[in-house]
Amino acid sequence: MEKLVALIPLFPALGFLCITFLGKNMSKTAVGTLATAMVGISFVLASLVFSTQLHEGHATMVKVFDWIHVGTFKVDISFIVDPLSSLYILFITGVGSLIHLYSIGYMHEDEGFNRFMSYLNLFVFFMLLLVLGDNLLLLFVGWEGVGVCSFMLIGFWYKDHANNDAAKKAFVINRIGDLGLLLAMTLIFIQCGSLNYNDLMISGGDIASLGKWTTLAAILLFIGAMGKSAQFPLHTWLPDAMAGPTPVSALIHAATMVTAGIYLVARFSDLFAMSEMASQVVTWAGVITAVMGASIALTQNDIKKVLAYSTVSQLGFMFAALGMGAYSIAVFHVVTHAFFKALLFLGSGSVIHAMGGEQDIRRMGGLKNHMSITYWTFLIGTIAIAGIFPFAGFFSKDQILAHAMENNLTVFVLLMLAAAGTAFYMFRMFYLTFHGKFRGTHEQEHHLHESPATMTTPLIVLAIASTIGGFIGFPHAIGESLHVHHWLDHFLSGTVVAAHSHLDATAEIILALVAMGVAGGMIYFAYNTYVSRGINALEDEEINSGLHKLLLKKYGFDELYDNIIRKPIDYIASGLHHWVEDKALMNIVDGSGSSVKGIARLLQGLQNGQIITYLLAMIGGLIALLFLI
Amino acid sequence: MIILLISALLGVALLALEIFKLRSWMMPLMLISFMAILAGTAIQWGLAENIMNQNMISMDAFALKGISILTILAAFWLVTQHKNIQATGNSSDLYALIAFSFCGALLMTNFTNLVMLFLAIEILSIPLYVLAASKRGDQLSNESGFKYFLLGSVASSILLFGIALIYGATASFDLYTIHHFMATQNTHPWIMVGLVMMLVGFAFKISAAPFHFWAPDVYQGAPTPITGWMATVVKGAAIIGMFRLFAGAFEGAMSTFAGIIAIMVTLTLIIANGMATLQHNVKRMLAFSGISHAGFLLSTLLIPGFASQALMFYILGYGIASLIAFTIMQNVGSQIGEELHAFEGLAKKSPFSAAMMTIALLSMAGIPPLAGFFGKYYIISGLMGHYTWLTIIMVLTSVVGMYYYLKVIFVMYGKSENGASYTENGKLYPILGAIALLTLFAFSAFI
Amino acid sequence: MIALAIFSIPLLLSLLLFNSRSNSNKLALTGLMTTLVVAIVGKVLQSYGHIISLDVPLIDTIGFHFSLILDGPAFVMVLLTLIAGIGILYSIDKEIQNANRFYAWSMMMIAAMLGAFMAADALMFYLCYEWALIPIFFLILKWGHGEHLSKITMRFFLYTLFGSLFMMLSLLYVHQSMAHPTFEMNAMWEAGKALTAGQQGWVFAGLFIAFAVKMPVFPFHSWQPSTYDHAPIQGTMLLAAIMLKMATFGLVRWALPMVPAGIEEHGQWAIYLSVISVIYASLMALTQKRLKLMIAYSSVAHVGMISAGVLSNTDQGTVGGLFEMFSHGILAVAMFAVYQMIESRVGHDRMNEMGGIRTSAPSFAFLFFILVMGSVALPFTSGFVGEFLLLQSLSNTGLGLAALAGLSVILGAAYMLRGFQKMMLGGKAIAFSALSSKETMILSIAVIIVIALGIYPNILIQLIQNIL
Amino acid sequence: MEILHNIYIQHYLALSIALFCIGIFGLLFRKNAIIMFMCVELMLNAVNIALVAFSKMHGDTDGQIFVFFIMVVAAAEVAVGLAILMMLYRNMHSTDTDSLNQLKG
Repeated sequence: MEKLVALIPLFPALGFLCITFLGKNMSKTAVGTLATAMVGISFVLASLVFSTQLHEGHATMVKVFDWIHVGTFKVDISFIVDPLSSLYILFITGVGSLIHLYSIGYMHEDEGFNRFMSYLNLFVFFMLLLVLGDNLLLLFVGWEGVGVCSFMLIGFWYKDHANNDAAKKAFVINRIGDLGLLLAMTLIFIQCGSLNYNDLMISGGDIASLGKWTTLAAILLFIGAMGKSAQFPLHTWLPDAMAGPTPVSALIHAATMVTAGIYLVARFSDLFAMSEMASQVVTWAGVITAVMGASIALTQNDIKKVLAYSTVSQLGFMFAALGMGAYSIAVFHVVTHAFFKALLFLGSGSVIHAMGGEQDIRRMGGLKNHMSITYWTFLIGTIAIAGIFPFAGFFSKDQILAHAMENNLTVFVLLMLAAAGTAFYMFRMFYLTFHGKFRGTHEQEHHLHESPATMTTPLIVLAIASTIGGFIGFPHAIGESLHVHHWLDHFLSGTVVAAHSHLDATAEIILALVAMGVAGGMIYFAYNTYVSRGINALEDEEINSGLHKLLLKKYGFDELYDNIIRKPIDYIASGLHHWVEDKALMNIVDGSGSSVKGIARLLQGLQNGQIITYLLAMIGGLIALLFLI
Repeated sequence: MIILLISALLGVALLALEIFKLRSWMMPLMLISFMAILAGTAIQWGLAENIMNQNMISMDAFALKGISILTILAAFWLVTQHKNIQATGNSSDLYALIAFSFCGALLMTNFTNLVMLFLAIEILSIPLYVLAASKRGDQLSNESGFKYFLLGSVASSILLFGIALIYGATASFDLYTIHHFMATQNTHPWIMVGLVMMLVGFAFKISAAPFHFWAPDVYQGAPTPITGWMATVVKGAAIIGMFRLFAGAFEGAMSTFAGIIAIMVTLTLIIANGMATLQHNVKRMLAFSGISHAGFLLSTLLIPGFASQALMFYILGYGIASLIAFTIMQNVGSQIGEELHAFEGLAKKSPFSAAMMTIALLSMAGIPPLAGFFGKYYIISGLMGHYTWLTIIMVLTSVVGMYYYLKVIFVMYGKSENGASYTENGKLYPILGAIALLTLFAFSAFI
Repeated sequence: MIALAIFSIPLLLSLLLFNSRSNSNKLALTGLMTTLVVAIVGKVLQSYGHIISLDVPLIDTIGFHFSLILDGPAFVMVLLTLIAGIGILYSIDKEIQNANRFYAWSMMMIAAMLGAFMAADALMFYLCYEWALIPIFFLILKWGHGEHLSKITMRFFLYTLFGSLFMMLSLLYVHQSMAHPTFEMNAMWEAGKALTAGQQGWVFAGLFIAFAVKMPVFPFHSWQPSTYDHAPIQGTMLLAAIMLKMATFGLVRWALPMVPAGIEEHGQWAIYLSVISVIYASLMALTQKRLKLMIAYSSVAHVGMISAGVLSNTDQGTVGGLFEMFSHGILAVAMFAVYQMIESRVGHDRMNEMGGIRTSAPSFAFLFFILVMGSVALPFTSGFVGEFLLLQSLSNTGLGLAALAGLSVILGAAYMLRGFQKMMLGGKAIAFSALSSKETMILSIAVIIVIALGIYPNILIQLIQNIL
Repeated sequence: MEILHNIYIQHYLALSIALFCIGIFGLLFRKNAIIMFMCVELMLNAVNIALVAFSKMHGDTDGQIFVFFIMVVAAAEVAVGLAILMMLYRNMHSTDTDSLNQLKG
């Protein structure tokens, strides 16, 4: 059965090639169907593989061919099938196919439709490579591949340089992380002599031979994860990445690619478990990101920006969990998050579709009467992310909080704040978008409509998923009676270091209630502000409180990096170019030539044509030689 | 002995031909006698070292090598310069003088007695004084002749004084006796002083710094064919004689002289290459490059075990190359001018001349796989490990050398043009080209 | 004997071309293709145990042999030379004056470089190394452009000559240290190893100066940008794609086996220099406004990486170095071909003044993008395999060094994408006629090679390691 | 007659060196070509004195034979030199060597 796994990445690749080379003489529908079908097939295969994993949850390697064999350095194109990877490919292909389907409707008008579909297929291919590879180098292939796809898709509308800049920014910042990953690889190979998970962790355990390098290796890996998963301080690219079409934001920048970092850390849970310090770093990066993302999201008015920052902050939650050793729970949150965040993005896409490209929630309002499906599904997504029982978000987030509570109270409080913020800004956006009266222009209002079926179907499916998706990871307290508690934890235990909360049932329940209480309070607050009192969010120029401005400016990270990194580099480069390249080196090279001539000019004085001089030189030479003897 | 006779009689014969109005026979006669000399060396090659006439000369292997090389050069010179010499009108005198100085050059290779050395040098030089000044109307030619004569005679009198002192110390002019004396007796101060003065005399002849000042002026002023002769055959003969003397008879004293010679080599290389970069007159530039090659030639005295084949090889390679260069120089100079810009666009006017010039210059610059490279190679590899610092100086200066050789090539192949017309001189060129290529490429291997 | 054929076919062709008048292009291309076929056949025969190498004593007094071998590294470089050579001569788009001379010089240069790659004799290597200068000198002088041409050519020639003379000194030093001096490869290696570490250090210094100038490595690179800029584009390709590989190849073939201890104990400065050169060149590329110069500096950065990785003296370093040489050779040809296509259509290569070419020529943009990805070492392109192996090897010397050199991963992405964006993307669509079939051919083949080697590099790696 | 017995080789040598130096100084300080020839002759004759003295000292005749060679050569040189000088004078109407500096640099 596992042998099938080799085919899973194959189909999207085929899709990409077909559309690229044969796409010109195919109808848009045909292209769309082909692309979706390819990912769909992969999804079927993935679920088959997953089901086998359900029964025997051990890791199997499927080697395709030798890749790089140099002396002791041996790396193959070879896939790993184990609970972690099978879970990942399941939701990647699942959500992926849904989003493909959605894109058929969403991008139908765009002239670059074929290009878009082929890129999406290529992305899925690399993403599958990333999670299926059985060694770091193959993971790196996928890692960079998804980076390029994200580059191409963010800059999909390449005629506007703003998009291209966003794309470039995403790629370059990702490269910073990639360098960390590269160095981690070289270090691990030098110390452990292999890059295969099998040798390193599963059966070999060579990772232990890192010795004093453990922490460094872990941190380097985490730097890689930071770049991909937009963790502080490398988070600035993700919000800009919203320049891409909405399905891209849903697929790449919410559901799958940005969670690759979590995959990496979870994959190397043995390594991180060995280094206390690295875990601390991960935790705090996560916490800071979570709080920062949530706080910024409070003030954003672009519907996609809000979702982007909420993604940042949710990723923060996941890394906090990883740092606290709750690897399986982080993965759990990845899955649930994939469901509801994809749902929210697609919903927002549907809204933008209806609003004719308008993204500012201050220009919306009262859409619920016009687009009921979008409204209800969006509501489900919002509740789910706010963490209300029994929606998916509740379980995962609740358990992260539980871990925080027993590990470190400060972390717990901060995460609680972030959770509260999440509830507030999500509902703020929700109310501003769907409730109240319409604040847009007339032709927009006239144009309002529900999206086509290709777009609503994915919404419904994802809505269902985000409703029941949480049940794969029941918390101890509630699940005990049903004998399904921590099912995911057990399922993954073969791969990642298992660590489920040891709070007793009552504590868990109290915690859950507190969390929900806070969320509920926030929701009420939002309702009170934006629905009952009908207040609209402030226009930018009306803002006068400093904190608000700071949040609106996203703590000014972009400006900061501009000033402390990009500008200095340009300055140094141009300085070198002017002083070293053009002045110093040239003068040395050409100067050496002219100095020879200068010396010669001094000698030229002697060659003055006078016999006397020549005689003097001869006699002088003679005398000199006589003295030299 | 027969060899020397041929060369000596040659001059007389040439004068006789003039009397009988048989100028057209001169060139064949000379060629034949050169061939005869080569044949003679070939015959004697096998024979054991034979000393003749009361130890005056000795036809040993070194001498035969030297003779054959000088003869080859002379023959090549004749082939390339014949037309130009004829053009001067008084070819018989010139040929006769050339023949005499050639005879002196041969003597330089095989003397075993200081008297013979002195005579050889004088036979070699005195015709040259005349030849240098042979362009009667031309003031530059006169000036060069006069300078050469005056400085040359001073140099030979210094040399003579050295000879006298050595005679005073060793009571003999015979090199073997002197060699034996120096090997047995403790060195007499007179010998040292005498040696220094002889060194000066020779340094002047091969134009090594600081006794080189005459060379650029004389080379520039003298008629180009004569310059070619002086730069190749004469310089070769001088260095061969010097090598024979210092590496042979006085080798005992070389330990004391090595330092001095190294310094002279360094000075020569630096001054000559430096000065050459400033020249706009190509002929003068070639003169300076000739001086820099004298530096290389002189440095063969420093090679442990005195690698005479390195010396011979260098003379031949450098000689052929610079003869080619001077031939092209003569044609361009007589038709357009001697300044650098006279060469502009030569590649278009006569690709062949340009190609020959380029090959010659690159060979002198020591670019592989030309002979000049191997010449430098043998010397540098000989010095490597013993005078490593000198090899580095040689390398650096040859980069400088590359610069001024390249300037000419640039001008020839560059885009700029001068209107002047140019016609190749003589049908011999293809043959000459063949010979040159053969010697410059192929024979790199056979030594 | 076959080795001799590989060496002599281009040489004879060039002599022939000097005198031929008609369709020299076809003649040259067929010649190179024949050579390529011969080379491959030879390799196959060799793998069946035939002797195809050649060893003729030329000058016994100094032990100079005319000897050619076709072992793994040599074969890979021969392959590169011939493939790149075919691409270069094929990429000539417009009529050039005295075409036959042009092709003749190019063929002679290719012959010289083939000799240098196959040489199993130090002096032979040196001779070919120097000899290759002459043809490129004439190519630049006669077919180059720009008003300071002669000054630039002079600087290029003297600078490289200056460097290689130091190599001669080093080789001679090793040579004269033997009891029975010979230039034969293994003997030279042994003699070099026999020297004390201090002497080896000096010998290495001499060699490295020669190679550093040719590659070039900071601060010996100041001849390179202007030369690349003013040379005829095919000349630039020859320089960047093949000629500088003689230097990197020299490190692998001569420096490493001959003076390992010298590199180990007194040669680390060279690695530091190479790493500095990587960063410096990347920064320079960041400041360039013109495509051609940007490519030139990016090639400096790549070569610095090669030299740093190779000098770290590990399996990965050597193999990765040769792999990267091959991949960089192909990429360099393709990149400069791209430059030629843009320049011939737009009339200049100032990137700021272009934009939106992708709109007019999507397939060109697609191919170009893949090439860009190749040169920023994206996985599944040949660039990645080489760079990763080199980085791996370099981090044996020091993880910090690897980190510094790795900065080129970021900077490279920065300047390459910036250039791509400025020329290809954006709103304003400048007129850009679609590629001719010839141009498409060149780029596609390059792209295919780059990707094929990225996905299945093992074939080349096994060739390098002589396993095949 | 007494005095002659107190004259040793050093004295002859000193004499010849003195003459030689006089010749050199003459060359350096006189501009007239004719006089410069004379100085060269002087140097040659200084050598002759030394040679004769040495041959007396060694009691063999080689040195004295050599002197004859030198004389012959000197004669030849003078002949050539004067010829060149004549030509020079025809072209430049002076025998002042300072004017001979067109070739330089």
